[in-house]
Amino acid sequence: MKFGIVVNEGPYQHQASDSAYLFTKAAIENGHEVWRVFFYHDGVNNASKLTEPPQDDRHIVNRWSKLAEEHKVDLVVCVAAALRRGIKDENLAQGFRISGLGQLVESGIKCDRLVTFGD
Amino acid sequence: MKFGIVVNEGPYQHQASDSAYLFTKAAIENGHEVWRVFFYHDGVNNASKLTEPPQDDRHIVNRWSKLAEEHKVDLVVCVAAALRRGIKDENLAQGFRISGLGQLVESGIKCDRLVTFGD
Amino acid sequence: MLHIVNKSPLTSNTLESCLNTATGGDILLIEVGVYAVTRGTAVEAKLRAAMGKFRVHVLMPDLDARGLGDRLVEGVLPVDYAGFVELAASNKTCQSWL
Amino acid sequence: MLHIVNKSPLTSNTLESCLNTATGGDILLIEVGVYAVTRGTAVEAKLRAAMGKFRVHVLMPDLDARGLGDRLVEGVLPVDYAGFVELAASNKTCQSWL
Amino acid sequence: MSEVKKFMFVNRKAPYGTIYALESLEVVLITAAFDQDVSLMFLDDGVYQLKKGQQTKGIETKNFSPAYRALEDYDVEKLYVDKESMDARGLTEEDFLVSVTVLSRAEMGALMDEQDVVLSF
Amino acid sequence: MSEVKKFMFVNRKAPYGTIYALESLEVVLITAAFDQDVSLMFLDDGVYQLKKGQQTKGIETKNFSPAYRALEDYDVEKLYVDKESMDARGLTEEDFLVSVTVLSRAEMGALMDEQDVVLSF
Repeated sequence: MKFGIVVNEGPYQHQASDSAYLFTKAAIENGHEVWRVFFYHDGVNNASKLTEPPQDDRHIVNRWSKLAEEHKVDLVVCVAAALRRGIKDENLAQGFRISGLGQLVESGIKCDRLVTFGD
Repeated sequence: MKFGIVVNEGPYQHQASDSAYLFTKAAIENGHEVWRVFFYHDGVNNASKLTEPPQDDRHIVNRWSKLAEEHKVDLVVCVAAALRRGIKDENLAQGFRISGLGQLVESGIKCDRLVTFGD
Repeated sequence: MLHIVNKSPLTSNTLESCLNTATGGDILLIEVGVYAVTRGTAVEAKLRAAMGKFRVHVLMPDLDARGLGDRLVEGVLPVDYAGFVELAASNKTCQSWL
Repeated sequence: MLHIVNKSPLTSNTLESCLNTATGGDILLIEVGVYAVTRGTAVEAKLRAAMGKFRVHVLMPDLDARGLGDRLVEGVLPVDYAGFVELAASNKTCQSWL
Repeated sequence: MSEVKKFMFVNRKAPYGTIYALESLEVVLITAAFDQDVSLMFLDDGVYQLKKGQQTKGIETKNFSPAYRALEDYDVEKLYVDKESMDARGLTEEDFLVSVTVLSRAEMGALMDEQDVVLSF
Repeated sequence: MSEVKKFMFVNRKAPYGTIYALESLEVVLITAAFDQDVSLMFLDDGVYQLKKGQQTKGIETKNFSPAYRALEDYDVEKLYVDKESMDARGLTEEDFLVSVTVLSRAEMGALMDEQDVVLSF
């Protein structure tokens, strides 16, 4: 089955990004496809390559990048939300790309299921 | 009277930063001193110089920078919170500085009043 | 003491928690919290009861933004940002019910 | 249809709004929402009543994180992340009550 | 695009306190531009989004509420408001910027069940 | 530092759903290091922060709850829990990681009034 995921909150502040990541990983491990993860609202802050959590904490941004690399998950950051929050190509982490809200609508159309994580 | 302000939320997502700004401006206009604004949790995202809101929207980051310049308000970004969210010297907007949580405690000690804005 | 509430009384228990805990003094409704002081809501009776114990203020720029400036429950004290600053200055401490 | 609730039933009206609106089917409690399915809370009776109409599931990793894995109301169905995925797959749509 | 799905936007949050109401409108317009079947549901504090007379000058934020009036230009005409939420907030249909269909909670729930995609704001 | 103020930390949020509970502990320790008079208040969902037996492996997040046990090493010993909040959640004092003082809402309110600085998490 083809899943689309939406992430509305930034890393560390709210559990949403953690939940979305663990869901995505479980979906892939159970033979499903995660076609796209769309980062919206403060969710765009998951894409900052400058993020540097404490040594004993999980690295939320790198986890997403690794997932994209290993499983060809399309990580799309909403351009309007990103500009409002200072996420641009120059600080974009590996595996993420910036694009428009149309990519969210496309997820809704193309995917069998859309699951949203937020506050 | 000497005020300390705490901002817990990032720009645009939540009204907290707007409220904190309008409060700070009103305090200064009414003859008070705003000794320090401490940006904590997602509040550190108020300090990104890469922020670029739509033309017809307010520029939350620049508003803070201007306030710092014109009224010598000390804008302090919590270092641990900033590292977790990818705010560093390289993308820090004018008028902000990065420092430790001790600066928040110091605000509590030195200021006559501490007012917190968040979610 | 000044108590600041910024959550909707219709979807969150924050205002209720504040009213049940605070001993008296000033309460200021800001942001989404301003809906608490409009006429005709399901929490109006609770608000009116609280007005015997507290001075209830509302940040008018926030109420106007939501199109409800003309629907203030009588007895609630309207303030602008300067009034908010004065409330914070005239109380020894300020607790934001986040 | 799968309804996902991630808010505490003791401080937010979200679960109540979901229970009053949804016609039936699966409800999954995640994140802070998991407190709804623990024994002895002020909302336990409401939850038990809802269990006649809905299949109520809880994401156990979230309940364990909060130290309440041993206090599940009987009849609530525990799932792990794989179970969450299967719930999402087996329902035509999924509504997150944010 | 030939594929048409039923998209429902569930709006449960008051305007200005958070950005969700504004962003919901953005996605609604884009979804309409993709020629999908679009419905909007206003529930709980979401009904406040439609209140007439919003004046945002005092909070130095853009008043986006006129955009609800523009929805019909994009053929977005299915706006549903929960009666219980409206009543609990002392609002009536005359308070709204646009004409809406008022439904009971049960009717709102039944409508949700008919959708292909539900997006929450 | 010669100036000593009464700092109260009001914890109203459950752990892990948001970062506030974790950050609150950080500021508490730093405030204690500044030799201030520190009190912690647990109210509403904040009482859940003190629950014994937290196991966070399944959510791949660090379990920070042992830090409550370390508070007394920093002479932070004034921990107050609201009885009503505890009761509504089916919790008793035996459920908590540390020993606390259980108070009524009215007592919590009176304690708040005595403070010089109140920080909310």
